[in-house]
Amino acid sequence: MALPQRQTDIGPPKFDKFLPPVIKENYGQWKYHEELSGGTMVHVAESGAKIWTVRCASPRLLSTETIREISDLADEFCGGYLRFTTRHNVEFLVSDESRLQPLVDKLTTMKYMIGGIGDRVSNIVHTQGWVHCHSACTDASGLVKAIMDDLADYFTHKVLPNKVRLAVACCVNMCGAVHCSDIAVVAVHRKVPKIDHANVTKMCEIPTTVGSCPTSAIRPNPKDKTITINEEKCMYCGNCFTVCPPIDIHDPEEDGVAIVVGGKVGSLRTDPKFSKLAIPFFYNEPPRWPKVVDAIRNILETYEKHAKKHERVGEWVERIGWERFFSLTGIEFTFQHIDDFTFMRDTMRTSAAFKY
Amino acid sequence: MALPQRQTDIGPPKFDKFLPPVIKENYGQWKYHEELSGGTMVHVAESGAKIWTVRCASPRLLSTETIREISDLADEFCGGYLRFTTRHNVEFLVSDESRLQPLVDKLTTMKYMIGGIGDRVSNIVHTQGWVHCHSACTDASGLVKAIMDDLADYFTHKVLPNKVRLAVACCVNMCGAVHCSDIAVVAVHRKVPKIDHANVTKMCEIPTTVGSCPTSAIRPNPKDKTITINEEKCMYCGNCFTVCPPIDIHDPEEDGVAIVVGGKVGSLRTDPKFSKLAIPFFYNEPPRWPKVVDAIRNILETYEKHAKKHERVGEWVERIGWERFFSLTGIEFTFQHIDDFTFMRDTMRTSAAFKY
Amino acid sequence: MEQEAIQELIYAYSEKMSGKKKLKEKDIIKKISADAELDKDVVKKALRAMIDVGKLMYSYGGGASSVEIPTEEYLREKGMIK
Amino acid sequence: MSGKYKTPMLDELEKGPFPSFITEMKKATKISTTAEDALGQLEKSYQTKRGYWKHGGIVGVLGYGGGVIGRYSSLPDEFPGVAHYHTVRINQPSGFFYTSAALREICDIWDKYGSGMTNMHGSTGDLVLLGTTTDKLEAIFAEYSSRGWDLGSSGSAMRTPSCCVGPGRCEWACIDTLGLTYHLTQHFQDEMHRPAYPYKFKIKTAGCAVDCVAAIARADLSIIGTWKDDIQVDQAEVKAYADMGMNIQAEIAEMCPTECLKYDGGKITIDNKECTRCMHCIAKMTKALRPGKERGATILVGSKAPIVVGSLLSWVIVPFIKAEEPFEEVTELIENIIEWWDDNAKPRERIGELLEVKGMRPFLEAINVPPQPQQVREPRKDPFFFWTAADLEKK
Amino acid sequence: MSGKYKTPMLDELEKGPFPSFITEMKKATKISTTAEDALGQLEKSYQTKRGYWKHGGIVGVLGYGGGVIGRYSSLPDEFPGVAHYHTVRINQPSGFFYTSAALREICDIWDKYGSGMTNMHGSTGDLVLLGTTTDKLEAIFAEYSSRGWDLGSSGSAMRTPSCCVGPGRCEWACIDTLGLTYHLTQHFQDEMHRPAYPYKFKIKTAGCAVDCVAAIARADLSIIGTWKDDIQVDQAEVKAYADMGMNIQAEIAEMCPTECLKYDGGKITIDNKECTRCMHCIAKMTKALRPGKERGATILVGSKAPIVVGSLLSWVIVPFIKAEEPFEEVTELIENIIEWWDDNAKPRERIGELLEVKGMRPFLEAINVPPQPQQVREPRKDPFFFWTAADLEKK
Ligand code: SRM
Ligand code: SRM
Ligand code: SRM
Ligand code: SRM
Ligand code: SF4
Ligand code: SF4
Ligand code: SF4
Ligand code: SF4
Ligand code: SF4
Ligand code: SF4
Ligand code: SF4
Ligand code: SF4
Repeated sequence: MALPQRQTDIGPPKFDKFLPPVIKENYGQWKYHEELSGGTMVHVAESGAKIWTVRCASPRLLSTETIREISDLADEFCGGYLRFTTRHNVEFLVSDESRLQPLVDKLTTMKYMIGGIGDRVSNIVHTQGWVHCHSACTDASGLVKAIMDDLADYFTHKVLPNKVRLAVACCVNMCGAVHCSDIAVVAVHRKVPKIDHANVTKMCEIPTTVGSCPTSAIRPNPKDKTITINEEKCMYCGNCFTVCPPIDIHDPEEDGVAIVVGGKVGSLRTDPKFSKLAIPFFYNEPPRWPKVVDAIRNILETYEKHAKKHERVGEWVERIGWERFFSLTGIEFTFQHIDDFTFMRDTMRTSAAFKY
Repeated sequence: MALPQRQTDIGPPKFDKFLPPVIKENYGQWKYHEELSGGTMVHVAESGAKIWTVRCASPRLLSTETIREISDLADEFCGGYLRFTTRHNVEFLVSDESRLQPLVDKLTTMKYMIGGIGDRVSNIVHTQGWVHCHSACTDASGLVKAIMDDLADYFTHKVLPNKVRLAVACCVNMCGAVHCSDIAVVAVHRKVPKIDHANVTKMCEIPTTVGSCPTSAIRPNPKDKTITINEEKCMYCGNCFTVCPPIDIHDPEEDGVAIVVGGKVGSLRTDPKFSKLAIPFFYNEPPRWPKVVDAIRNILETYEKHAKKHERVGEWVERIGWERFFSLTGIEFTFQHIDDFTFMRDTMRTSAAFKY
Repeated sequence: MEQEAIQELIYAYSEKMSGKKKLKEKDIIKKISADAELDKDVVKKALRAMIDVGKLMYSYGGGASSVEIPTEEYLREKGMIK
Repeated sequence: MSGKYKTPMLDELEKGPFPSFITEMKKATKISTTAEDALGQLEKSYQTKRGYWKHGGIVGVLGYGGGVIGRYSSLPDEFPGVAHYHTVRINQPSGFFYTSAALREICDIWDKYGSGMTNMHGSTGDLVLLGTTTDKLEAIFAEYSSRGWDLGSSGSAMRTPSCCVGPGRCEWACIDTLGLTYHLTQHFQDEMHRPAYPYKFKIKTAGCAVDCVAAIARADLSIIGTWKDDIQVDQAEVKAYADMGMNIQAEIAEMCPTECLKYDGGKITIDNKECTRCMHCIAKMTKALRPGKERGATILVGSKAPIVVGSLLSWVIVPFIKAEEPFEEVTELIENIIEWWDDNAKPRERIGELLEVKGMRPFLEAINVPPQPQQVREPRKDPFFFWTAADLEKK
Repeated sequence: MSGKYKTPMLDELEKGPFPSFITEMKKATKISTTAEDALGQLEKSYQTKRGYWKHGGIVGVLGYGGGVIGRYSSLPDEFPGVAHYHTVRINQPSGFFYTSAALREICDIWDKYGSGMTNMHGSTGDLVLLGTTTDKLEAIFAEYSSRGWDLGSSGSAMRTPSCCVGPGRCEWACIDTLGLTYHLTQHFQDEMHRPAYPYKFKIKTAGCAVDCVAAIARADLSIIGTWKDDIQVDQAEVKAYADMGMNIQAEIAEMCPTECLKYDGGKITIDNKECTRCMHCIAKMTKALRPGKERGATILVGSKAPIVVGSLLSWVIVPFIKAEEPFEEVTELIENIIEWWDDNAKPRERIGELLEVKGMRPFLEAINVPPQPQQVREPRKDPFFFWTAADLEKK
């Protein structure tokens, strides 16, 4: 069968083709919104027109079968209109109030997880992990599933002091939001890569391999047509493995994940913040990483108990001080916590005032 | 005449030889103090014993004649006891209340400047300048005299929101407190040093000269037995001049001073802070640097007018934001203000929230 | 080893490095104690004795202190030579 | 459903309330053996605690340099279905709005040529089709592009721009995030599809400082809506919040970072010139408070992930710029910014990293933006600043 | 008084209320021609806007490597009186306490051999004698040392320690600053007078977090007094402050950085475990509030001026250590700290700079101090942390 005529540089379809009529009519004219439940809200326009949103959790990795199922639901209740959020949830856009409760009921019977709106845990931003990426040092989707199963109540109904944004990065490239999340997991290697010299000689371009190392830890060994790694300098980033697989960064017994906390993105109240290291390491324990799940719950519950209303995790920690964060959560403070990277000087305590 | 027998490594005389009896008796047993005036205070011990202090301004550069005069005053009113402060003021230590007012009266007739206690401007920490140092890029003592003459009222009686610590550094070595002062002056060069190659060859050790440059801007020129300076890298620090005077960093027409603000040392309320650049440059205008004096008064008066009680200059600026500091003081913001040094990333604004 | 012999080693080394590298006390002590297999404190004592009588002197330049062979001017000022 | 492989560990992940990606992969096995072998290899990863993917070589569609990520199994004999396992990035519609018809169209083509698995969406914003083979790429592209769907971007190129829902469904949008993102995506088609930059360049647009698209943290060029005039206050609604039991003093006034919002028990007053437009009060009292009317955008530059010298958040470059159709001013500014970066960056140097190396001055001079205190959180601390010959001439 | 030189610009600086250093220099002309030529050369500097001093070569007293700063005029023919213009540093008594007799003794010797000019005091703390010649140095040293005054320090050595007035006249002193400084000065005599370190090393001791000696900003090793238990509150005095018109709520409670101090209109209550001992409330209400009784010191390391990589403030190393006579624990800790620095630093590398290069871990391990959250303001941001073989063995 002949293929249709390809077109180039046409860009995406224009979004307005996909907007429900009520949005088209009230575009940019919204007046306020109201949260109706953990997963439903209504936006009201200057004109008085309304659009209801029902938000459902999504694993992000969706089969076409599920996408079709969602499409059918949109047809039945939303005139065919829906969207996804920047955190990968599905949002059904209801223009007819009488279809709202029936949609919610149907989603409930179909075991969709409704929630993520308001001061709650929403979906976890994450990326490929072992599902698709050569660089992965853990599996993102599995971790997300395990954590979200545990925190399901905080997604569907339980209320926190403010939104809590979780993220998982499956390696230090951090293809997501880990560097500025309330609580996040980042996978880390802990050992200098092992070199299979025979295969390096066979398979790798030496200059490219040398050039791939961000810390200049790799030097060429022209005599043996291979490379050597300066262990002092290597920070286990795995870049070399990307360009030269015989340099194996993976060590199943020593790879694992760290937990970082206290980041945020919005400028509300306080400036956006980077996440900081809370727990330097857990071994990978597939399929459900129980220690990681427990550690996150512990941090979340400590926050829930001690933070003021509207305080994000990072704002709470900065108010009480990191030394108190460690004592309240019972997390051990280690050498790994102390910044020895480029910006050590801005993280050390330069004050005689601190809590014990 | 034969010299007395030298002794080595005896260290200083033990301080307790110089403590007035009331201090010896109540050492470490002080209960509280009261400010009595801009330059007098009383400390009260658990025992009820009291010691009165009268603080006078000192130019720090004292002739032996003046030291003898001070000693005579101490004999007359203080049983011979006195001390100097960490900011170089003189403190007469009065143990007998009946001698307090007579001392104050006598100091007043002798034109001593009594003050510097409490929420005021105290003496300016400064160092050698043209009086003694080869590295000086301005004169410290002259600047101090000019500024303090202008701010005399703030030393003797006028009250500010909190203490205001001033400092002057006569070059970027900053042999004082400029890097953490409320308002301070630091002398800066602005041009790459001029090289007198013939004399470099004659007078300087090339390796030492090359090694003296903190930014590695100096390279040897072995052919002509001299050195060359990479203009891109030179930050006009003058270190090379120190080891090799034919590399002349001084340029009378382009040397001058910058004003920095907002530093503090104590841990009260907020962490100690570095001073930040307020005004990048004024030409040296001896003997009285009128523009510098005016600029400092402008900053001080703006602070006096807008800060809350107990706020130090840096605390006030951080509360209102630096953008507001510049608009309230009317100081122009220039490229020089933007950090392009090692720690640029921590000084840029990473937030969508700011004032216009 | 006699203190005098140690001092000769120290002096020879200082002379050798003169104009090449500014030696700190530590450099000399490290070098001589290694070469002659001596205890560092012994070398330090010998070195200090030399400094005390002006055989060697402390110098300062470019922000750092070092130990050097005294200049004639220094020896004259200290009354070591006429 | 019994698959080709035993997957006891993965099966564990079908339990529990959160929707299961394993269930999704299993559903896709009805479409393709790719999904089956993906499950098999993933089970092996779970068992052995390591991945088995190899870096992609060069795969793509004719004429384009991006939009497809090559991926190969390092165990092709064991899992032939994922010997090739490439990803296709389809450029999402701004704001991730779809109709059911559009989604079915996407699915139909993908079921025909691919694994039946997707990511809705990739972390940059693309609609990601997960798992196909090199020989299918041209067909996939022809099918999609003929129906109005183009590829997104990858590699050293302008990356697929994305944005928050903005005026589509948000009362705080100060700029038309959807329109601007569509405009920029169209404007930079060539730069997106033909990687000619030193490294990746990402643009994200948020309608206000709440930043629901993490523009300030995940984009080389962050566009954030804001306003210039006064916050609009509806005192009747203020009272309504108080009546509903909101502690306005504690929750709003005391949390206003500038102390410029005061509540006297009845009314809210705002000293607007001291307001930083941080959005806190507005976000928590949406019925009572609204952004001002004179609207535009703040342009920030430089955020990125931690490799190599630590993460960066974006830096304010232009505090306020008009951003209305046809978006000329913003587009020109962005072009200038990219031009400077493109002219000066080493390979694999993001603009934030380049700025740290070069300093702000040459950049601001090149894009013709004056220094402003809004660009810094605080001025420099050190006395080592530079002067140009021109500076010295100014007396 | 008519001097050897016309000094019209300097004469300007004799006007005005603040005591004049020019007047002081003129007074010294009665003692020496040095002062006269110093004035002459200074007038020239004011006229031409540049200095005329040359770097000191090697001057000092036999056996010592410091305590004298060599200085030469670069215009010796024009100003022969300052051809040599060396500075002698006399080690001040702790806390800058003197008797008139002691000061006269200092003056008598100085008038005999020097310029008649001093600095009371140098910025590190020494009593500085300003302006003498090489041939006078041995005599000056013999005269002073025979009377119990030793030289201070200069060069790559332990620098003269200094401290705040502390228990001598301050109700907040948590440690004996004067005693500890005297002890350390005596303990490090050899290291002070014989420069064997990589670079300068300064110690400053403050009795509390108010830090009236700028220890945290101007010392490689900062010792700051603190306490462990509860702030002592005298409620009657709290009431007295309120009666005197102090706004305790605004001035104290709202300025308490941890919000741990509460005022109910009558009494102050403090949640002491959340108190950071910042000293604000105590400093502003000295009659009502006092430091706790279990006292000791916080040890911080590393502050310095900006050359080369920007100023540093000191970093907390040991949050709390006992510091009482005979000061054994503190002395041993300081010795260990210096030993690590001395073993690892390059020439001209201060300990703060070395720590930035090496990181905290090797240092803390060497001095046997465990990692503690009190040492950091916040933990690291990046995911690039290191593991030792020993770390990996711990399961
Ligand atoms: C749908 C979505 C935008 C989109 O284009 O897809 C969205 C929509 C809304 N956000 Fe958001 N935000 C969305 C991602 C974000 C993000 C980005 C992210 O998480 O990566 C942030 C930044 C988080 C951060 O600061 O780290 C974000 C921080 C907020 C905040 C700030 C909370 C705070 O006080 O710090 C608000 C305001 C609030 O909750 O009071 C907000 C408020 C809202 C409102 C109420 C805006 C409005 O008036 O319509 C919207 C629905 C409420 C809700 O609770 O979810 N939204 N929101 C995104 C939904 C993600 C999801 O599925 O959960
Ligand atoms: C005498 C002296 C100590 C010495 O050993 O010489 C001293 C003595 C006192 N200081 Fe100080 N301070 C002295 C230098 C300092 C310094 C160091 C400096 O300036 O380089 C500081 C740190 C400044 C900074 O943070 O940048 C300093 C910051 C303070 C403060 C903190 C003010 C604040 O709120 O930030 C107080 C407490 C207060 O004023 O409430 C204080 C309070 C005091 C008290 C009230 C302490 C007491 O109870 O006796 C003493 C007299 C009051 C006064 O001067 O107002 N002293 N004081 C120093 C006098 C210097 C002078 O001549 O002016
Ligand atoms: C597919 C995606 C993850 C996902 O599951 O969603 C992804 C996947 C990869 N990213 Fe990414 N990045 C993706 C969004 C991001 C983001 C988030 C964003 O754009 O908002 C970031 C952080 C922000 C940033 O740009 O800094 C991100 C930062 C990186 C980096 C670090 C770049 C840096 O300068 O810091 C790398 C490493 C590199 O470029 O060599 C990287 C590299 C990669 C590679 C190509 C792996 C590599 O080393 O070559 C991954 C291919 C995985 C695979 O097999 O599918 N990816 N990457 C995201 C793109 C999908 C899309 O187009 O929508
Ligand atoms: C005399 C004194 C200034 C004064 O008038 O009080 C002084 C004078 C000099 N200092 Fe200093 N410093 C003096 C206290 C300081 C301080 C303050 C302090 O100790 O609290 C500092 C800042 C704190 C610090 O140590 O970082 C200081 C930081 C420097 C530096 C920068 C060192 C650094 O690592 O950042 C240099 C440059 C150098 O060492 O090469 C320096 C170098 C110098 C030299 C030796 C000039 C040079 O380049 O070789 C000056 C000799 C001037 C002269 O001709 O008299 N001086 N110097 C102070 C010592 C007197 C005393 O013993 O009491
Ligand atoms: S974070 Fe690492 S492992 Fe995960 S998708 Fe990105 S590059 Fe791959
Ligand atoms: S893991 Fe990273 S740091 Fe280590 S050698 Fe490889 S590329 Fe370099
Ligand atoms: S600051 Fe500079 S000029 Fe002033 S005394 Fe110190 S080294 Fe000399
Ligand atoms: S002035 Fe400083 S930076 Fe410039 S060449 Fe001389 S030593 Fe180097
Ligand atoms: S960033 Fe602002 S405009 Fe955009 S969705 Fe979030 S709150 Fe609305
Ligand atoms: S937007 Fe922020 S700064 Fe402005 S009034 Fe509201 S809370 Fe205050
Ligand atoms: S530092 Fe503390 S103890 Fe020392 S004088 Fe100042 S307030 Fe008193
Ligand atoms: S010392 Fe500081 S933190 Fe502690 S109660 Fe007083 S003001 Fe608050």
